[in-house]
Amino acid sequence: MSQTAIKTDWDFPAFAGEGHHEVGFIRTYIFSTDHKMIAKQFLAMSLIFLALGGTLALLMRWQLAFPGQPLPGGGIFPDTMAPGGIILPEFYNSLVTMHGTFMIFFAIMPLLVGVFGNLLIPLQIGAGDMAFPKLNMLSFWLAVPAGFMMLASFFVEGGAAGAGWTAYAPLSADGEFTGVYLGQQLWLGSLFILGFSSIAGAVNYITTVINMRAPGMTWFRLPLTIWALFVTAILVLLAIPILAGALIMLLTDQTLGTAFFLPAEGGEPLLWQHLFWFFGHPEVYILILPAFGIVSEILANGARKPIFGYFAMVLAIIAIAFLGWIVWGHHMFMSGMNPLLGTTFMFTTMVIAVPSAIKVFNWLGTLWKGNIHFTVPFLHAAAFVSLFIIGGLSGIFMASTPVDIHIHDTYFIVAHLHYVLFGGSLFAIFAGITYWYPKMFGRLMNTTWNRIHFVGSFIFYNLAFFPMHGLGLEGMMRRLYDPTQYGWLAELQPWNVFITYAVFALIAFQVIFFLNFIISMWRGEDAGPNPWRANSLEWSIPSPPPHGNFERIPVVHRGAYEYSAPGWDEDFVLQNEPPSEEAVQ
Amino acid sequence: MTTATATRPEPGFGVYNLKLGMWVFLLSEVMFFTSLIGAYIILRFAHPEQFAAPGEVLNVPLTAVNTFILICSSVTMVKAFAAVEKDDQRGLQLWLVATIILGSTFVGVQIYEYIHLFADGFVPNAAEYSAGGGPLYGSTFYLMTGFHGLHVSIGVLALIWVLIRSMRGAYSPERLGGVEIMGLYWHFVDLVWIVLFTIVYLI
Amino acid sequence: MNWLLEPSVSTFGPDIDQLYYIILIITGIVFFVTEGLLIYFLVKYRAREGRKAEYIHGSTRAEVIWTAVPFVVVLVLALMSKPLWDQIKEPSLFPEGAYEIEVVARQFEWEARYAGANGEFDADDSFTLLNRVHVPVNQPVILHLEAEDVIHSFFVPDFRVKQDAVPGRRIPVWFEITETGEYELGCAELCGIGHYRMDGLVVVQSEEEFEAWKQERVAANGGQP
Amino acid sequence: MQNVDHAPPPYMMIWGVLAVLMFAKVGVSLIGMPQWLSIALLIMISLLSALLVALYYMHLKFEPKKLWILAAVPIPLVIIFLLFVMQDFGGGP
Ligand code: HEA
Ligand code: HEA
Ligand code: CUA
Ligand SMILES: [Cu+2]
Repeated sequence: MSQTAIKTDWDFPAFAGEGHHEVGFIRTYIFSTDHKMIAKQFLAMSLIFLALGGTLALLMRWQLAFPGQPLPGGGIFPDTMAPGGIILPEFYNSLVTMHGTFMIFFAIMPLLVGVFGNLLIPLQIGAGDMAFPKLNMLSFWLAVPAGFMMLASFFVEGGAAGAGWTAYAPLSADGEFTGVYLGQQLWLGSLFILGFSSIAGAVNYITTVINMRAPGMTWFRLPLTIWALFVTAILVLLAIPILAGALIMLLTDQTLGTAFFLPAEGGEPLLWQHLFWFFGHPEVYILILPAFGIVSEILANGARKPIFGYFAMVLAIIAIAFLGWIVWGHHMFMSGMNPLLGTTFMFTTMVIAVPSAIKVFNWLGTLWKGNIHFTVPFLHAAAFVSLFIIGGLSGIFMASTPVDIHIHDTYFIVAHLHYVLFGGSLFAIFAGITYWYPKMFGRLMNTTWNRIHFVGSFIFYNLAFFPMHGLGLEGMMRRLYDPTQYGWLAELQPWNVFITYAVFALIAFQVIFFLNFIISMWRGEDAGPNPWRANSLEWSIPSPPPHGNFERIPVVHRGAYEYSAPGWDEDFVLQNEPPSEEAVQ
Repeated sequence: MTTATATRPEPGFGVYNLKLGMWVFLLSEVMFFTSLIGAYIILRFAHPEQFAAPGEVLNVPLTAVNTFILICSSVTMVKAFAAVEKDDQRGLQLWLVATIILGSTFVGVQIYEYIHLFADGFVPNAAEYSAGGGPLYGSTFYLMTGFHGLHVSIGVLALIWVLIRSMRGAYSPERLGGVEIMGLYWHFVDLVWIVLFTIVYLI
Repeated sequence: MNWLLEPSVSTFGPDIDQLYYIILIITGIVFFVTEGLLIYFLVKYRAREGRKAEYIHGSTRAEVIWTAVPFVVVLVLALMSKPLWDQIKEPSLFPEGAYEIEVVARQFEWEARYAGANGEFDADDSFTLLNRVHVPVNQPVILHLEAEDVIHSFFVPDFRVKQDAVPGRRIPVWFEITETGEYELGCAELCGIGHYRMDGLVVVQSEEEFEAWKQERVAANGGQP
Repeated sequence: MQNVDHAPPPYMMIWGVLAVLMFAKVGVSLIGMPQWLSIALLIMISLLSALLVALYYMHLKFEPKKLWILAAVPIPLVIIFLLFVMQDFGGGP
């Protein structure tokens, strides 16, 4: 076996644990190969896009509440977008599209996969770095140009893509239909490049988790975050290429005169939808599985109790990931797809509620008979559970094909997706950021301001998005520039105004978070290695950990959730704490 | 505990990182070609009239020879690997050169074929060539073979890089990861072609 | 604004609504149980001095129960949905003797085409309407949906009818309306700049009124399609 | 792989088999047999060839079982996708 070890250290330029030497500014902060720095880079990038996406949402909400009224300060927009501050329909379509795109591809996905994947995988499995640090760096530096390309599309002639984040062909396949030519092409190109970034990351994560776990870190001792990120990486690896292929076909339709999706010449619009959703549904689980992991970690920590049903939790993650591949058609119930296929997809979609149920009940089981400390991360995690339940249950309405006839493409869907993505993913991200902030920056965020942010977000989030269910049931369509055009929607306008006010407040509370985030980097209380008294390996080393993470590769003796185990003085025990003599094993 | 055992993955897969990484990457390639091939299969099912029978438009004998060349390049690649396993540096370089030549020949023949098809009016958005008319045949054909050709071309470049490194003596029986993953990629591209050749040219 | 649906006026509308209410009740129960437990646990097990959490790793029996029960529930929901879905969308089960109309969607309008006496849509006495569809009450109607440019979606909330119109396909939709009146029609699929103003009206008339109206249209067209 | 615990794989023989299979496919395609039969044969032969490449040239035959499992992950997905989507375009079983 020693020969295998030699082969491992083959002469690829930078190998984990190799670079313990001083490096210059550029190598430390910009072209860093250190997974922790890359995580922070992703964090900066994706928070900026989160804020941008939020700003676009604000513009949309203004238009929806006060259609035709000039936006305060909207004079800064060129006449092609909002003459005199009045948002044009084509600009509104770009706003919706780019809001969805930013949020999904440039905010939530990099936050969950890029930030937490990079930060946690080596730290929690006890490795010095990723398997391929250079590739990791490349992954970030591909995401950046992709981001700039996407941003640039606002400033080209015709404006940014306006066919929705789902880019349904043929609307997206020929500029004649929207008046957007280059913008749509930049959108396609940007996502294609971003795809390389994601795949590079996924290859790295999978290899690292499989091969670089510390001695004793067996599969079933892994923290659930790692399980979730590992399975997510597999989904990324297999789903993104499908999108990449579809993007290319759409791009050639736009530019080279092919006709994959252009029905006038024999192309098939539904082929785009099948390809997109064959990618798209696994994608939405990419956006939730890491959140499941983070929340499990933090709920157990807050409740000071082992995670309930660890093994079932792992199985549920795997089951969701697999089932996620066979439900894509539920986005296409009204598309003219073969009705029999619709029935098939309804059954698979219904079944996917089962592993989600396992997750929810095990979280509840974790709290049961715990000793709950309401830390800020815990608050966000508990909010996640309560909001994900709502989002998941609204999914059941849509899964039922006859009911979906009425609510498809209405604000009911918008409510669902924000409940799972904001109430779900984003709250988990807030939990994760506040929880691991000390590991990233060595300091704690200010708890008081964090609590204020939490309470404000929770209340105004619900006020903003819950009424959307009702709007959807009344038949308010999505991607609707001016709801007052329709008689039956005009009378609902007060609700749109209400939602918009709630969004104003919601965003104001995000500013608190933003300021707290920045200021705490310098002013925050010193965290020490283990502020949350947690078990997993990253808490056994200083905050922030040095280059190479561990002085010596740790040896793991137990699972990640041994909270309140009998025989120990404290109510936690680090995974690499050697077994004590007296401890009841 | 010595470093050697400490860096050894505890349960792991017993496959070194680079090789595992390449395998994982190839899985994503499988899905990429799935989306292209899937699109072809579906469009062909939906619009059979836009597609020609085997041999009507495409030059099957030429491509059969070309396929054979690619298969040969796979065997030379695997020979290169076998050589480095025995520390046969000369053999390694010779077989690599052979692979590069065969690989570039494949790309060359494909370009030649493209040029002829273009000259005959079979272009990605061609309407004239197929029975019912329409651009689907050309679109799918160039998409699939083009992306495959791109993979072969990248492979040839990578092979040249491996050759240069081998001349600097970078590989030995203990350090052959670079050759092995090169081989994995190359054989995978060959494997994809075997499938592509069948469904594009023969069915 | 509430969880109740506006009344529907098609034959299958009440069935959809009923299914919706069943799901609402089931998910409502699940909602109150899970959220209730969550809050109860948060309050009951909040940290207290000198208390330790119980060291519990799980329970196989509990896992089995909360896997099996949701599984049965969702399976039942799917089984209840299937017949209704087939009734609405499966072309081979469409009612006999329906009145057929062709509806063509384009950026950004709806065009309804009425067949002539011979049942052809391009006969001398066939005619078209813009952004208006007249249908007879209490008689099954089949719309053949087509689209000329991009995907649109034919959506009449009061009928509980929605179906995408896909260019290159001809997709049939059926419904039978039980009350005369005028109902708003919208486009539910993003179709470009004018997506928000692609509205129309479905006018449901009694049999006699409908026939009379049709004669009038044919006469007005003077035999010009 | 260097502590060779198996005979060196029969590379040249595989090469011969692959070449024969390839020309067999051309033959199947050119002689007129019922379309369903020729398609079935062609797909079977090319899958067989692909399998040979993976097993011998890519050494999958000599790798740990776990790698096999990993490598097989996309296969069901590919099949599911094609089977499902073909239902929607008039094809499929
Ligand atoms: C993180 C992202 C995420 C997640 C996790 C989900 C989860 C689910 N989604 Fe969602 N979905 C989206 C993101 C997500 N979705 C997005 C972005 C869209 C819109 C895309 C677009 O068009 O732009 C969408 C659209 C969408 C549609 C298409 C609607 C339409 O356009 O007509 C459907 C239809 O079936 C659906 C269903 C479901 C289901 C059944 C789940 C399930 O996984 C939910 C399971 C969870 C629970 C059920 C709750 C917990 C369980 C219990 C408490 C146990 C007891 C429960 C029962 C017995 C019922 N989703
Ligand atoms: C994760 C995804 C995500 C998130 C978080 C949001 C957040 C919000 N979304 Fe959206 N939304 C989508 C994903 C998301 N959305 C998608 C996929 C669609 C469908 C697009 C389509 O149809 O194509 C959609 C569509 C959509 C619509 C429907 C538009 C239409 O159909 O016409 C609306 C309408 O109100 C809306 C509103 C909002 C609002 C008000 C917020 C607010 O919650 C925003 C609040 C602001 C923030 C959360 C950002 C602030 C954060 C900070 C300031 C932190 C910064 C910190 C540092 C830099 C340190 N969204
Ligand atoms: Cu037509 Cu929207
Ligand atoms: Cu989905």
